[in-house]
Amino acid sequence: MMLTFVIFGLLLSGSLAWYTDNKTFLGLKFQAKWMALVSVIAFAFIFSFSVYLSPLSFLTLQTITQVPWINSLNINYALALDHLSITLIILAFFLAVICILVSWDEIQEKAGFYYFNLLATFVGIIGVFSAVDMFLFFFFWEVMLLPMTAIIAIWGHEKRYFAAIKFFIFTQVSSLLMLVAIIAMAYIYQQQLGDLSFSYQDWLVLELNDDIAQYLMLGFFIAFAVKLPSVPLHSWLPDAHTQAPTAGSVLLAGVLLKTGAYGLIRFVIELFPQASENFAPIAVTLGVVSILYGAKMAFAQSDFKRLVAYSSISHMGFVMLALFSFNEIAYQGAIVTMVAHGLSSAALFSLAGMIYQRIHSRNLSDMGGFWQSAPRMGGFGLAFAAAAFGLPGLANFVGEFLSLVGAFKVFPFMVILAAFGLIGSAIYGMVLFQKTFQGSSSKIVRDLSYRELIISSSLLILLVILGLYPNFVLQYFRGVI
Amino acid sequence: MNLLASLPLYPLLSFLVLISFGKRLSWAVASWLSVGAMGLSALCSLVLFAQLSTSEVNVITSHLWQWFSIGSAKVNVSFYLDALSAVMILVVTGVGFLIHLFAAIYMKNDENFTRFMAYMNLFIVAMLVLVLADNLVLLYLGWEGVGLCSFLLIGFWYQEKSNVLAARKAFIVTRIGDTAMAIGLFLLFKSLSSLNIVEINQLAQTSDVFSLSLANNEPSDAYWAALLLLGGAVGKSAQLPLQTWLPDAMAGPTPVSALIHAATMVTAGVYLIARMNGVFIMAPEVMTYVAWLGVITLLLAGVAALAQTDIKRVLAYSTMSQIGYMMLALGAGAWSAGVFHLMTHAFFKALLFLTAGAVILALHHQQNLFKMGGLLKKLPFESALFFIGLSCLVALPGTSGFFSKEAIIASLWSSPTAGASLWWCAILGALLTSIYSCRLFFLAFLGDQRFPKDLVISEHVDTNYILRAALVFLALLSLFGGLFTVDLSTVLPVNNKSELSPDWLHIVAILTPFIGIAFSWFYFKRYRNKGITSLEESQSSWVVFCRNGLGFDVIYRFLLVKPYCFIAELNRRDLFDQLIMLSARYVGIWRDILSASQNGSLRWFAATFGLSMVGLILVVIL
Amino acid sequence: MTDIPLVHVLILSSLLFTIGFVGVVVRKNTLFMLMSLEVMLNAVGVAFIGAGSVWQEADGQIMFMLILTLAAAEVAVGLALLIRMQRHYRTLDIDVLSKMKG
Amino acid sequence: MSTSPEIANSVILSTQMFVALSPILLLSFGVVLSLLLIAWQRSQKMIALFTQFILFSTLLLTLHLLSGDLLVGSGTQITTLLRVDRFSYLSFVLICFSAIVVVSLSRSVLKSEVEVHDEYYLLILLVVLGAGILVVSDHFASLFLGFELLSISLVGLVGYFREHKYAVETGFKYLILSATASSFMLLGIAFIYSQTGNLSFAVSSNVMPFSEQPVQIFNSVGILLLFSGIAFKLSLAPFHFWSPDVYQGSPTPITLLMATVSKVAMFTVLIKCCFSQNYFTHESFIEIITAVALLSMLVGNILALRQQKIKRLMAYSSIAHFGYLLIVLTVSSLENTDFAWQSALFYLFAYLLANIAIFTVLLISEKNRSNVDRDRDIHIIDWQGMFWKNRLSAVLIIFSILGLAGIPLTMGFIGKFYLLNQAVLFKSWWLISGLVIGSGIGLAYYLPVIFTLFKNDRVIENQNVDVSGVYLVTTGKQLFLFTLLIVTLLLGVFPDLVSQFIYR
Repeated sequence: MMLTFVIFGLLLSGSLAWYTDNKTFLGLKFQAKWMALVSVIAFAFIFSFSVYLSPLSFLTLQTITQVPWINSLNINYALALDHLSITLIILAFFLAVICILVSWDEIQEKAGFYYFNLLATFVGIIGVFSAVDMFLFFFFWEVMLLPMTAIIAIWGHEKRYFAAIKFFIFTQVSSLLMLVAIIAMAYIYQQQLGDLSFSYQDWLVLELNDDIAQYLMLGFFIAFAVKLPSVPLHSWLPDAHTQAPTAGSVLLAGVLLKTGAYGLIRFVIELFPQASENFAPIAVTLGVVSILYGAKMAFAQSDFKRLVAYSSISHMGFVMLALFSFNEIAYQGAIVTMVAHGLSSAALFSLAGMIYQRIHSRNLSDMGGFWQSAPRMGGFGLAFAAAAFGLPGLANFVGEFLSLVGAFKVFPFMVILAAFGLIGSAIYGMVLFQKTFQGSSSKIVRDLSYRELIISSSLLILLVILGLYPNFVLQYFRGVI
Repeated sequence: MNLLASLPLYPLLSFLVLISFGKRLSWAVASWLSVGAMGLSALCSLVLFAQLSTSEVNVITSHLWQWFSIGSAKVNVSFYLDALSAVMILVVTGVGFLIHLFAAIYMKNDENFTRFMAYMNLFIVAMLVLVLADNLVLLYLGWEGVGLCSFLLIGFWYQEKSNVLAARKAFIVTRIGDTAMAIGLFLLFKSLSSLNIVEINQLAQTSDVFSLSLANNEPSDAYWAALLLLGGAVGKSAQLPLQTWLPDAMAGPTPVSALIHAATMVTAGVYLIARMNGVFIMAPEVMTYVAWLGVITLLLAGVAALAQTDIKRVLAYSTMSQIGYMMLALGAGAWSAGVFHLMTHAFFKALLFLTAGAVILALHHQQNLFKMGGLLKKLPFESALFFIGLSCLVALPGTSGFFSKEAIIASLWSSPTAGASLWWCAILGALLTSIYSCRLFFLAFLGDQRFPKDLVISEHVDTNYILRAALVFLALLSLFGGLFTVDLSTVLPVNNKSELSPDWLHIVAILTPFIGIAFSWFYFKRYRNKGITSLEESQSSWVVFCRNGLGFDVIYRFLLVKPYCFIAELNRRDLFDQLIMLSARYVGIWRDILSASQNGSLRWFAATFGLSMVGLILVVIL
Repeated sequence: MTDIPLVHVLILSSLLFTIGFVGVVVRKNTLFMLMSLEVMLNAVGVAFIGAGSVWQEADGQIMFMLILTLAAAEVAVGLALLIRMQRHYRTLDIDVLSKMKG
Repeated sequence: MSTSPEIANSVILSTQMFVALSPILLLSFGVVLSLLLIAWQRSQKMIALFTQFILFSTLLLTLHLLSGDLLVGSGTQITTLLRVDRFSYLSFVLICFSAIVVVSLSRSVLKSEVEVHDEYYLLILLVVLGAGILVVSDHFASLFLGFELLSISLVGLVGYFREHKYAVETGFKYLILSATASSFMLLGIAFIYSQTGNLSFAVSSNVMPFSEQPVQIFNSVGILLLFSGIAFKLSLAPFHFWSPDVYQGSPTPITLLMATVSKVAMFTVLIKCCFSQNYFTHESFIEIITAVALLSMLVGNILALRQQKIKRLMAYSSIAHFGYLLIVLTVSSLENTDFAWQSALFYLFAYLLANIAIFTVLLISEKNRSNVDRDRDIHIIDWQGMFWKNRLSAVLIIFSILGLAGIPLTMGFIGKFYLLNQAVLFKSWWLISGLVIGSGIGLAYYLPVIFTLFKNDRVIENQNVDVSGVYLVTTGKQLFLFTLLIVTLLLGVFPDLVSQFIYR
């Protein structure tokens, strides 16, 4: 019930923010950003407290709500939580705050509608992380897209329409495949146990014969591999990230990519263990290819955000590799990598936004020597770049290390290849940092304002904490696989 | 929170203060803070060392918190102090303290002084973590940390493009080694399911999975693990084939070169191998590789040092070759000798670098040997110190360098993993060392002065007594540091001192430096003679070849850097993306065709009606 | 008397139909197109009559009646349009009526 | 003299039949009345109101019948010609509804003309009547009658405004092509008749007196010709060429009429025919259907790419949509026909609402065109920045287009979901892949329309483009749009509201 309250509350406050933007009621002038910020923080607290206080142990999926929705097809509105979804939802909330702070000054026109979209996207994301009725899941999966596309298309940069359409078509086509797989599963359930069911927990009991399972698994896998994204289905991502406004990029990199990973864990691997085990070699190969290819492409870019986008591809490759090597160490690595990448890429994108606000360019060749005039920004830039190339002591290292150690037991050769990604990441990290902050100082830029300082330092602190004491996330993921 | 844990704490705190307050701190505050923190930890390390040497316990540990756990194996943030790491912390904090002292004055006028000191402190923290780590992951943390600091300090004057590139090169080249090391960690964990150093060293002896090769033709896990760790060591300690970054690293301020690229960080590789001796003993082949790697580096670096014109680059190459000695010792199984040389080398190389720094400062940032000369009169104090340093370097009897180097050379002849050939190479190396040291000394201090007569020597260094004190202390250390030897038998396997090595070996070894000196006394006559007011460095292709580090850079540029950039450039527009866009374009073509068919002519429409009708009928009938 | 199998009738009607259709396609003059339409419809009529006579049912003839009415209606509308076209474009060439495309 | 009892008892039209047929009868009665009305007094307002009244009462009557349990089960046979069952009346409801909308929209269009237009309304009534006959027809004769009634009155309507620059062209295209199509269909019927000797949809028990080789061929060719005739009306590829031109050329309400009434009726009769004749048992027929469906999905979507004129865009997208709809014809057994019907009706409803919404807004913006260029077609760019000026219509358009694209929150998604269910159930993977690819391509022209709404106002380069006045909407229209929006969203989130009504 609480979750439903949060979902609809967020939606409501979003529309309220839209409605009350720049209106004055009883003397005080409302602004959408304040409305959004306050409501997000409030709901974040509500959510975390209610989870914290709830008697349920979330080691396994705990159904929170279940009400019939479409009876003719036996579709329910069913939400459930476990540690995985809780972790990701909390991450989403944190990044929501970051997003709002990031777009504080950046978004001036149509602010109300903007924040509405932002919150709507979060509603969709929370839904995706908590829905256990597959129809509902798909519903949220798509609902999440619409406002995101709007954000890219309305507040994006020069090639925003192209990017938005590309983003949407990629996701839509792949998710239609998933929809087909979902329906097929429902009918298989009907064949085996009599009546139609879209409930995830019901499906877990199904026994599928291999080749059918293989195809269905593929249906899901493609949808999530597009979202993850994994080479060769990644090419929507650089455009979308580059063209989106800062908050949009933060959102995309920080949370939306995680929905892909979440889907892989929850649906592909848990619904089709056998099939995904057979599929593992291919998936792992894809992961490794993504790691190396992403690193290489990142090095080749001259656009700050594009570079970071490709680095995300490289990082999510680690997740893919870890997930499909099926052991607990790697699984934990994947979890940490997801969270860590959520933070680090968010940090880098917000940094890109700050720079863009100052020099109105994303091109690395327009940058250089900013350290001279903005030492604080430089320091944070260094820290975030270091996080990106997996410096020990920061979160990403733990994730990547665990993933690789775990995967090494299963696919030693693949891991050795993947390890070259560490070199690649060092290279692009260096390029990113040095081209931006070192070299002869071309222009004078303002150093971080207090708002920006809050954003960066909160992100950095989290990265360090997670890097030096990852247990505060990992403790929930012992003995899951 | 015991003493051990507090050791890296002081520099960390001072780092945090410096970095967060930055330029708002005055020079006095900043330098007091940083140097004071260093002094504190130096004191702590002395106390710890005393505890260790006096009391019966030969290990001190302190467990801070559990970092994370790999399956069942715990990875803790906890420190482990034994004789080996004790020596290292002595070197790191002691030499570090002196160098901080020096740097505080040396860098006084730099606008980013606080940032510099902050980095130096951070480096000390990372280095201490590296040395004290009780497991390989924590060691890796320190390992990467020192790498980052060295990157930051090399590129400290980031305005010049060349410094930036040098920093990037240093980081990436070492990162290659680190990656090998990381894979080694994975392998170790896979076969021993632990990453704790002590456990590994014990398990390595016992577990058969690790030491014995599965099929007798293919090498065992121990072999691979040792090789991969060696990769890491090679990267950090600038040995072949990853040595190319060190000479460029001289772009950093001189104290940095003294601290990081001579005394401490570059010897981390040696420390790693000594630390993981359990693994290496299980893989004798790799030990032989280590020995050969060391000796080849030693010779090549010696040759390269002969042709350098920049005083700091000479020292850089000599560092390389000295580390080569250490590697040689480790490979030969003379563990304690290697570590001993590590210590003494830290002393005298720090001295050499600092003195060089003083000289450079005095000559207003003139680093070219051929623009110096005759400094003996101008800077007698520096000359004396430099002479001491060089005499340690060439191992004149009585100096600390003498003891350590002799110990190494003596152990070679009868070592199972080394042998006579390596002994000869070592001797040759010693000869080279003495020759380039003489060349250096003649060029810099003897002869006639080749810098403009009216150039006023800046008294900046001479007048400052703190500086002098630091330098003198270092000089004393490097002179007599060879006398107090640390007993590493508790940690490192004792190499069975075989008496059957003939006596003439010692005589040859002792005589070699003098031969070198005598040779260069005559060969480099024109360098030391008066009256030559300008010297041209020889431009013969051989000399240039040696000066440019024997062409390794060129090879790598064409083998690795160029291809990578080429591929990256080639595929800048993402092949996969283009494929997908191609399909979109294909649809576009179809769209044009079809919309051309919508030409609005009624008769055409009717015709299509009939045609498609016919087509469908055909489909049905056939 | 010789008995004609149904197939022949059907083939005949299809031939007539084809002729009519070809007429619609190839003639440029609108009037002739309308005529060809008539031909097509009557061809269909032939088929119906034949089939009806085979089955000994009235349905075939009834359908033919309906077809005739349809033909009449279509021609009526067609001619009306034709007059309008004559007024508007001063020609009966159907190809002028291809303004909309794309 | 005494008549024999059976003659006395045998009635042509029993009460139950009468009740079942009453909506159609009411409608035809209405037609006659309106003729009389015209004869009595020519007044546009009156005739318009009367038409509305007739349509409304028909609609209500139909709904009443539906809510009663007269129509449950297999429905009631009325003579051999007609057969009334639940599904046909459900689609009749859709038809009446859209007809009402069309009539109310036409008011504004006709007001601009000078003379009185009673025949216009009369023709619309006739179209609806034809559609009604089509949906209840159970016999080729009635099919034919309804078909012709529909098309000929439509011919009258498409070229209605003589002065419009495309009037003649549109009229001729529609006349000639539909005549051709109907004659093809007739030939098909003739062939079928010649083989089965039975003109009713019900499966013929007749056995061929003579079984020759070509027989089967004639039969299947007949079916094919019949199908082609209907496919023409549904503008399925490859019989789609006429539709964009006719859409563009005819007055907007009439375009809406064509897009909704005639298509719904046609599709209903197609389903009825196929299901009652079990065509889906023919292997070749299924193949043809699949081929045509695939072709329509691809051709329709591809043609719509980069299309700037909204009407043509809608025409092309409708091609694709009826391609999707054909999926329901591939059901493999009679048991599943109910579900097929449900899916088809739901999808049609969604399609219909989306079309109504878009055409309404289109009409509004047409009305506000500056008088300089009355006949200029509305391009997408004319809607630029609508979201910031007239939120309601913009949001409505957005959701309609999302519905056409089959994105959740809209009925279109549920409809597509049903279709996918069908396709998966009968493992027609070709159609599934066609649907996926088709909707993929579709997004490439649906999204730009939406983005255009969000764009900022464009600087007007040529003066005769007048954007300023575009968004004056009367409150009545506002209300109508609002209800449309609510319905679309509500049924998009709670489809049960409809599907339960369909099932009962």
